[in-house]
Amino acid sequence: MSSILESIDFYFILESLIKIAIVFVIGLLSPVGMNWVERRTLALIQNRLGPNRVGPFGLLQSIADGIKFVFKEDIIPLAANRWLYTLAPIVMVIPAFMVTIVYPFGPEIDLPFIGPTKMYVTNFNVGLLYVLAMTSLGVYGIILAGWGSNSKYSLLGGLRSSAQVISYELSLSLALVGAMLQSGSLDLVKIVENQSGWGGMQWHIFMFQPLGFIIYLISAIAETNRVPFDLPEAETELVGGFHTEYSSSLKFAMLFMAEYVNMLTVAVLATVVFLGGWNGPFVKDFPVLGLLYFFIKISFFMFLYIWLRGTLPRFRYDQLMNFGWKVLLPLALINIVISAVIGLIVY
Amino acid sequence: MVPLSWYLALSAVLFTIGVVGVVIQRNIIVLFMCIELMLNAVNLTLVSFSRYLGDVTGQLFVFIVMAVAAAEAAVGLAIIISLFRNRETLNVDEADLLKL
Amino acid sequence: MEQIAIDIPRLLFLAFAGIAVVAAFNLILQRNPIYSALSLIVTLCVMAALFLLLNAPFIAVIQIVVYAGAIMVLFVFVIMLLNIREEESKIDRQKYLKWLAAPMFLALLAQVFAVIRYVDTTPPSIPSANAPGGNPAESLGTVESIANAMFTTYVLPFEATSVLILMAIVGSMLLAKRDSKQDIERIETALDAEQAEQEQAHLAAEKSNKEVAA
Amino acid sequence: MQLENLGLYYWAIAPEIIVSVVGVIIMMVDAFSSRGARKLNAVIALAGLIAALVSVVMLDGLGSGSYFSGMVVIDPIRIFFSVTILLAAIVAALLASQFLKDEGLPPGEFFSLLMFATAGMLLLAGAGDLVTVFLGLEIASITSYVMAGYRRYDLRSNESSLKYFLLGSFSTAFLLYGMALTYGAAGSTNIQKITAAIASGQVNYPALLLIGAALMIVGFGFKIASAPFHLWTPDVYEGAPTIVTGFMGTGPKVAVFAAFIRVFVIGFGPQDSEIGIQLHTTWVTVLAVIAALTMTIGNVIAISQKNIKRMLAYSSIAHAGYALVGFLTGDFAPVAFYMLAYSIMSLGAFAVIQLLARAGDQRTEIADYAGIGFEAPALSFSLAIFLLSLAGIPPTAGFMSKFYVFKTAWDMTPELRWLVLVAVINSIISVYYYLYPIVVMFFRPLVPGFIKPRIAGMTMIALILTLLGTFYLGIMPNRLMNAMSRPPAVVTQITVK
Repeated sequence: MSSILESIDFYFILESLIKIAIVFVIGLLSPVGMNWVERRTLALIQNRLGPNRVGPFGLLQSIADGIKFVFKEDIIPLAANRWLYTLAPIVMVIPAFMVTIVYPFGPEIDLPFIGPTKMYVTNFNVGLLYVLAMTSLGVYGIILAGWGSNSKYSLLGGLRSSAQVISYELSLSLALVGAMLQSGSLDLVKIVENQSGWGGMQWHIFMFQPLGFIIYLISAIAETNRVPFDLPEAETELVGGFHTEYSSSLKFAMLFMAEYVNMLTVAVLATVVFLGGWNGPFVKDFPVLGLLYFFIKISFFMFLYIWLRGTLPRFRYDQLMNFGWKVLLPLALINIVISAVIGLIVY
Repeated sequence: MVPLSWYLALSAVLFTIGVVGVVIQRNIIVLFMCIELMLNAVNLTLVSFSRYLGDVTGQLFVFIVMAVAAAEAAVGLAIIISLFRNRETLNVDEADLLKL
Repeated sequence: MEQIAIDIPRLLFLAFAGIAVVAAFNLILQRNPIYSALSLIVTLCVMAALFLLLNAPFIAVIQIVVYAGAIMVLFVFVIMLLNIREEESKIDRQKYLKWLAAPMFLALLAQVFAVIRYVDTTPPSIPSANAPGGNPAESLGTVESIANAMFTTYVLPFEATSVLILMAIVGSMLLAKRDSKQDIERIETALDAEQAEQEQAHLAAEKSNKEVAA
Repeated sequence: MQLENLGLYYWAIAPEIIVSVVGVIIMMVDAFSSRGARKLNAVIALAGLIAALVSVVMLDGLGSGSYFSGMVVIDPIRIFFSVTILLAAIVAALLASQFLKDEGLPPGEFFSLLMFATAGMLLLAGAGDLVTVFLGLEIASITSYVMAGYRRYDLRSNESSLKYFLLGSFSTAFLLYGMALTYGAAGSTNIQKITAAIASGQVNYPALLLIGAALMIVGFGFKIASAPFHLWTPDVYEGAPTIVTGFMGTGPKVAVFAAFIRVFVIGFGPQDSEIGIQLHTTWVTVLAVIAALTMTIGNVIAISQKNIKRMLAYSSIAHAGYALVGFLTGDFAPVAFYMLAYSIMSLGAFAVIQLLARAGDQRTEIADYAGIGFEAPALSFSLAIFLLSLAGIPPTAGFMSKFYVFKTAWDMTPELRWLVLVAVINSIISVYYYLYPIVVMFFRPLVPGFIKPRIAGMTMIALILTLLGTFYLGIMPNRLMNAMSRPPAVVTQITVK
């Protein structure tokens, strides 16, 4: 057994564990914050006040909701398949959190007392594909929730959602291919580092990928089931969609959290691949600025989500499918061809 | 380092489970899944050989096998849907219009 | 036999192998297709972990993207679409096959373990007929090495895959789509023509019969 | 870039390229033309197939060698088998037009699927690497599954397609496992390199090689419908639309035979090393037993069949057995000749059955043929000729091909003379059930409700072609046989042009 112990690098494991803990906490808390911002902003757009009773400006409202989720009675509908019904939220939340380990928050920063530290848990050779793989696993949660609840609204919501996610995942991945061609790597950190030219402004969105960015953004919104593509949970037709039968218990909290973390992931991916990640002016001299830039870029996407939700009507289902297959997919393919041609000319 | 034979054994066991599944399962979709399991077992063999021979061919082959599996799945499920439209059963034994 | 050294990769392998085998058994023994599908997904994900253990990160990730993320979603989707719940207990006409399965299983396993003993005792004589130069253990299995092979040596199979995929798209669209109005019309016209022809032939036959009678 | 070093030489895969591009063109034409572009599709398909045929013949001029890093080879095996595949595809395309019209089925998809299937078979016939063997086989098979289910409102067609699909992919898994083990044992997927490894005795795990070969025999055996892996054949052949049956009973089988020969006869051929000898004797013995079983089972069960499509299905099993006898001689020429003759007469027979069966395959019982002999003389006489040829009566192609196979086997492999005797006895048995429909057609009273089928122009051409082929191969086979009996070039180096 001693050989096993010797082969372990304890410092590395400790460092990784601390980082994982930090990222996990960020993942856990981001839904709380995002939810508050979303409610307040929506209220602003709709000329309402929004939550303003619990704590200053209603800041504690989401936390109160969280506490309620934990303590509320957990009801499993009689007709539901208990096993699948319970499994669904877990299946949804685990891949969502597994992605967080490759978020590249910032460059290597020289921390006091610790020394230079990388601002991500890990990075690998196939990081981008890893993100896509994990997000593609999330769809099972939706499917199982829809199927396990054994209710027609849930089933329809689940069916719609899986069809939608499968369809838009194609154009989402293809939209990333152009940027991959330009950076010549699938490693998220390398992709970010590749965009550090021009004083930190050589982002892929400026370097020949504007079309890719737009395609990515649209498919990403559809992928996360947000307005105007929130067909799976269209309240007016499907009550709550796949989570109709989940009362506000811990299970619902998990579904909810997974959705917000997925939104975060999609925003991180957009930032990393198209908006230069942590890159920006003066990052080379003050690496800490990288963290700030990253946060600002993510916040921009989060605000975009809310803004869209406040202003756009919902698509019809056939429109959604037609748009995905007949407009976005061909555009994504054209984008790849353009990127390849530009790549041949420029590099 | 895990010995090559362990991987080969695992993949052979999985392949065998797949074969047995094809023999005992009566549900067409599950039967089809057993075939997918068999293909996966083969993939494991290919990747482990590729690793131990130090040759990339095995991994390339796996890549091709995955493409084929995807195509097969698409066509196979389409066939199942078209059968189901005409006759509402997925029991292999009941697809017996063409008797032996 | 020498002492088997236990190290972390071996422990991981044993854990993953255990999960894979249990899930595979669950796949074939379940009556409810959705449970079977879930077991298969577990097996596939474990397999991806094994690929990582084999230093093949690209294949591992592709395994999840393609198998777990696309193929199995399709399976689950079809199960949902056709709304297949638990199999009712029907009389299994081919029950004898189950008795066939056990000895078959044992025979195959025996054969398998014979081979494994054999592989363990025979050292590999040559590494590979076409091993690339350099240090393959480091680079083998990365995106770069696979891409290099794919676009040089294996460019023809890679291109041929596109024919395969295109054909699969055409084929599955054709088989799975509902009959459009146009299709139904066309089939009906064809059948009508057939019927008209038959009637005409029938009339002609009657006429000739009458003539014969006359 | 050193693209020149990769052996990218597109002329070497010209037939495959032409056929797949034409498949795409047909899809485009079908999408942008008004409905009823059936004739146009058929004409484009035929033009493409004929162009591919020309390019195959021109491949001969390129000289033997392997291209695309050994992925494809050019050798006589590829050329002769490709010609057979393309002829089968041409006949199928000629017949398809009337079939699609009678059944009201969409034409565009059919012709493009036919093209893609042909491309897969051509790739299979020219494969020099296990990867391309697998890929070509899968392209051809998956397309066949779709085509078997082409009449998608018909339950029988659905079931046929499903059975074909399930058993086909099941066998694919075995084949693939065999390939994986062979790869592990020989350290390469390239057939030449495998041969070299076996010849020099440098095989990692000889037992794995033997198991790999056994699993590949199972896989290939399924695809060529040899006993005991033949169980799917009758059901699939009966349920599929008749011309699809004709096509998938010939094209894929021919292509699989080509790959089978290349992997076993060339790849696992007699070598000097210990493992080479062991491997060779083992597979020859196994295949001899399989051949004997296949012929006997096919012929014996065919006798009791009431449905003509099922009868021909069993007959095709028996023919696979005869072809395997040729296979065991270690020479490709008898098999190539046999498959060419078999394809022509089998397609001809299925063409007539398609016409007589009418839309929806309603009349395929042998009893339905009672007395039609003198009502529809052209069709009945053609069917009679094809059946006699399948039975091996001179002066038809069937006789000549059987004679060629049996004679070669008798001369070249004295230890397998028992197998030739079994084959001859089997051929005699088979005459009984081939004659039965002929007797029914000409010597029974006419069944009421028989309608004389209308024969469209293209169908007529197909029938004439197959009839001419049957007699040409039966009467003047010398030229073809001489062309084939050039020694199969043993490809030893990668030629780069």
